[in-house]
Amino acid sequence: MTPTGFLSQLLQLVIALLLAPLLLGWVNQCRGWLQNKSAPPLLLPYRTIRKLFHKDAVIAENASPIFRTMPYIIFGAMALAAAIVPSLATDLPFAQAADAIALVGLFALARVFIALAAMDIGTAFGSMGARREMFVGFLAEPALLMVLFTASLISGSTSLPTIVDTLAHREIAIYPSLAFAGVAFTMVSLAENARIPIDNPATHLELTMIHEAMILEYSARHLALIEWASALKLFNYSCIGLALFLPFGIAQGSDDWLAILGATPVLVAKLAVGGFALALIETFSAKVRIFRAPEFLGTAFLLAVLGMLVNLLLGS
Amino acid sequence: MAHTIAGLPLWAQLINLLAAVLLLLAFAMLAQRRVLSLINLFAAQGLALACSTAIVAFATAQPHLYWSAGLTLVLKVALLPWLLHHLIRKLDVRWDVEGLINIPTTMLIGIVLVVFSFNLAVPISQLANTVTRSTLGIATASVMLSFLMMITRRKAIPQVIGFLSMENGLFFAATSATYGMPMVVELGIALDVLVGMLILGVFFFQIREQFDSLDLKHLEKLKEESHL
Amino acid sequence: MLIGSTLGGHGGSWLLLAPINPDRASYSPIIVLLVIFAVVALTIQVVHRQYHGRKRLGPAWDCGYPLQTARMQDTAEGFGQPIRQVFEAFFHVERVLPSPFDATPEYRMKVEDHFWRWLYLPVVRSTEAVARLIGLIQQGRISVYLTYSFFTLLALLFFIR
Amino acid sequence: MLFVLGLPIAGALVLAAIGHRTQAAAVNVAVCFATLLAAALLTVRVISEGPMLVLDRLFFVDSFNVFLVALTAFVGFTTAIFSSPYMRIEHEHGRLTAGRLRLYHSMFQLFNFTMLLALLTNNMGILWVAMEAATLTTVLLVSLYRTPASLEAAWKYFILCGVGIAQALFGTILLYFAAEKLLGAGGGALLWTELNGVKNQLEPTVLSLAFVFLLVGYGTKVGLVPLHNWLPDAHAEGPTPVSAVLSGLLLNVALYAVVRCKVLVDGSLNTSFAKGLMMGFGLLSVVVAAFLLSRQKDIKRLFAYSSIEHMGIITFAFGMGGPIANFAGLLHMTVHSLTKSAIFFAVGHAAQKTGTQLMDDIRGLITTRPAIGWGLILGTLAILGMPPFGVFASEFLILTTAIHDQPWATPLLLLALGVAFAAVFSKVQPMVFGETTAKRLPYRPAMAPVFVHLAIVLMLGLWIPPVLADWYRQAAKLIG
Repeated sequence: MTPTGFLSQLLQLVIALLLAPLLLGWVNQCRGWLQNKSAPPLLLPYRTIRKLFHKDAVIAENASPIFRTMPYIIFGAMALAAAIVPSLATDLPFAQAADAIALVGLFALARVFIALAAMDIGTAFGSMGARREMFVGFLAEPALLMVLFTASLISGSTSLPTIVDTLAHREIAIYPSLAFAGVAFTMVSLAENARIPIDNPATHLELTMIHEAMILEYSARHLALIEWASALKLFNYSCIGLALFLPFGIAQGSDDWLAILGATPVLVAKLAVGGFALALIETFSAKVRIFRAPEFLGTAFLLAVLGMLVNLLLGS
Repeated sequence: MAHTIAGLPLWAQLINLLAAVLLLLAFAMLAQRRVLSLINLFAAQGLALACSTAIVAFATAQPHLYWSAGLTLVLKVALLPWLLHHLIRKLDVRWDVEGLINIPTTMLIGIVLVVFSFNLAVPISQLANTVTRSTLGIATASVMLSFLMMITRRKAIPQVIGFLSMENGLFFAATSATYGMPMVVELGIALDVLVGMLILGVFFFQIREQFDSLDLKHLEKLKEESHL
Repeated sequence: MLIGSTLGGHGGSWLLLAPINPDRASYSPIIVLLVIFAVVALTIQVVHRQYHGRKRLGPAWDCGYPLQTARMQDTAEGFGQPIRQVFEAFFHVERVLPSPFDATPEYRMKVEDHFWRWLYLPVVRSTEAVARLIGLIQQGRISVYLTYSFFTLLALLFFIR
Repeated sequence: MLFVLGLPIAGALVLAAIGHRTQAAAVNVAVCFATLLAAALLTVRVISEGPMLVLDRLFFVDSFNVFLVALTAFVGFTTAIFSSPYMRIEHEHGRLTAGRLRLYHSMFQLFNFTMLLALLTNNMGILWVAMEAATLTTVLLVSLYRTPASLEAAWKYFILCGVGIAQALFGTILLYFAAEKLLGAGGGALLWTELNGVKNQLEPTVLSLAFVFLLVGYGTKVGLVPLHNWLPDAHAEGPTPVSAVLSGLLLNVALYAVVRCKVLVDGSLNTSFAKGLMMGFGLLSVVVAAFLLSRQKDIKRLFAYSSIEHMGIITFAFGMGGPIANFAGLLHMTVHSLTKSAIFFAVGHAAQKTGTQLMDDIRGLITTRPAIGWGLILGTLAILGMPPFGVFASEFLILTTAIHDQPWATPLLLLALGVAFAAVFSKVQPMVFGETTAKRLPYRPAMAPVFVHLAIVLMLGLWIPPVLADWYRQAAKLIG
């Protein structure tokens, strides 16, 4: 682990932490525009987080330490994921600590903790949210893994940097399998990030909420961390998607940290487009009933498997 | 048997004769219904065995086979039959022996077994360099016949006699076909037979004490139950 | 050869769990653990320094629903309910639901998977049948046992002849 | 080496003289301990000096039998420890008179002697004599209670094994018949080392015939199906220490005899004749025993059938041959013997304390007697081949070799192992964890042997000492 490598690693992490709420704000703003509402300001998420940090935390009397440490843990898990995902540079020191499969495991870890914390107080909403969250995760994870397998079949590796290297620096080829995988990945990301059509981040409607139901009991700095972690999660998923399907402009190697700074505008541009697409999807679709989720995610799974089959059939 | 009898020395002819006697006695035991006659037949078989062992000892000049012959004489002609007679008197079990299969069928099976044994022994006999090699087939046959007898008998004592007569056949194979095993082994075998017999004697009393009979049908309790 | 080589023996450091080589797939539990711990510790420090660590304890909010008893806790059955409902087609479910007017409401459910009925039960039954058949050989009579031995011998002798 | 053999026989005489007194059990343990020490010394000598022949080649030690000698002495010792309180309680309950106790102790030593003799002798004839003597001593041990059932079991044991062993004698005679031409008449022609030297020249026809008789003969003692019928009865009706040594030692030694014969036959025939026979018998035993397991009600019968199953596995392994399968077979012999005797110790205590051997009547051992409960459940898991116990390692090796060498046999083996697992576990689990109304029982069981055995089995599953592994490897090469 060279000092420059470490520095680059740190740089990517800091950029990810800073950019994440921006992406969330951008998506919300786009959605506002598309739906003909007065759009919330771009920097609203930063202000929300800052405001929450200043407040006094209110915690239920029967909360256990799990409840209080959970925000930090999921924040830590998401930060680590942000360090691993090759959003700006490929050959970062931490990248080898977890390949794509381990990364899915990392997300699952965060999910388990958030579900545990939701059930910790013992309220009806928390439990309901937890059970729904696990339900969605249970359906989404196989599909996500299938997507990753499809991508890794092309490069013969489950390590994200290797995948990116292979895809970005080979002669340009059209992989039909990646088209299937891309659609599937988008669907999974929507589900995992509590977006429409599986969940609606903007409401607290009792019967439909999933993510919000789990964090009802949180306030102040804890809630701030959770919000930030959610934004990071969205950022991570977007970066995985970009790395898999639009792997251009990512700096190669970790020695030159200036290259990382150079890669940042490219990333921001790609994220802007991606965020807009996300808002577009959310505008044109409607929230489905929770028991429609299997159909939605089943389709994603099917597409991913199809992509894999296509890949096996046509060769890469 | 592929070779002619006339070309053999007298002692070898004698052994062949005794072998035939042994086989005949085995058949007789298979057919015998009365337990006392069975013991007498067993004693006669022992005598034939002792004689043949002595003849082999004489012919091949192996002194340890005299020991073996003497041991057989004492053990199988005198001691064991006496023990069995004593047991029968003490236990008062003079009844006739009932077989599980009727005698003619048993005899038929016996004939088949003898043919099979001879057939089995032919290729081996031809390899041997002892003149009395053909006796191996007879020994095999008498072992098989004794086995059959053990299967078909219902009472404990005839079964044991079958067991002992099987040992006779084995001894015969050891002494006649191979001119005797090493002495250590023979002593060990004799000791085992004797001890086994004593244990059996003790056993008979206990079985009788527990079941009031020596009929083996009382000894059929330990089995898999037919219902689960 | 008997025990097999350990994982991570392929060029990587002991930190790394790489079955084939780090370019193909890798996982380092120690780094993952340490980094998460570091970030958690750092975040706690920073948050508490930068802002404050004030907190108040109060009753659970629960969307303003005040009554809570231990009986309202989620059960394992409730927790698995969505998954069960989705996969209902794959199971054999018998459910008795109470109506709102029952004086003594009763809820009972029995979930059996089809594998149990169509795969395991036949296996169990056939195993039992085979066991019953094989049990017949152990039927207690010594002559029969001797016959087994006898025929084994004869068959083998016949076989080698 | 002579101490190894001399001590048990001296012990037998001493115990026959003083057997009914209270210190007899202690003397029994002491003699076993001395035997173990002698065996350990012998082992050390073999480690430092390699294989040896003594007393005019009458006895010999090589890598194949040295660990079996150590194992036999060890299991004999632990069984003596176990039997000391066990038999005392049986005596106090009035199931045994003082005279029987004397008989038990002296026969136990005599049995130990015959086992060691069978292992150490170089002479196939003496091997036979030792096996026969082992039968006779154990017949007395099995019928120790003099109940109708135990008499019946002993009678069947005696007759079936007597007949079997007679066939083994016939096989030995045939062996001599074949060897005498090459080695000359007299003692030399039955010495295994000599036979092994000339095995290529032995007459194949005679040897194949001899092997059939030897296999059927010693196979009866091993408990190979369909010659096994005496085994469950004898195990179930004898006193528990006897069941432990029957399963732990006698079966092993009988199998040892079969394998010694197989080496000669393989050398002579150069075909897969012996291999095929042993695999066939082994597989048949495994399958039949596995299915019979599910029908058992008596706990000792259950584990007796489990012994048949495991002997089948070992026979199959030796039948397959090759360095790995033989290695696994030897390892399995060791761990099975240790585990099974440990189980019988636990079962013995359980049955003694609850006063029944019926599994339906034994419940909740974990609450009434935690040590016994744990011993039984751990032993059961070990014998069923759960990792990390040694049985898993050996079964794993056997199965993988089978997949490679004899793919057709693997499904049968797996089926049998699965059925056996289901049968045994479903019966033992409620015995250990089931609901019970019984109160905690007052006796202190002698559980040290159980846990020592299981600890060794566990160790062998995780790490085989290099010396032992080396022996296994050498012996595996010897067996071929």
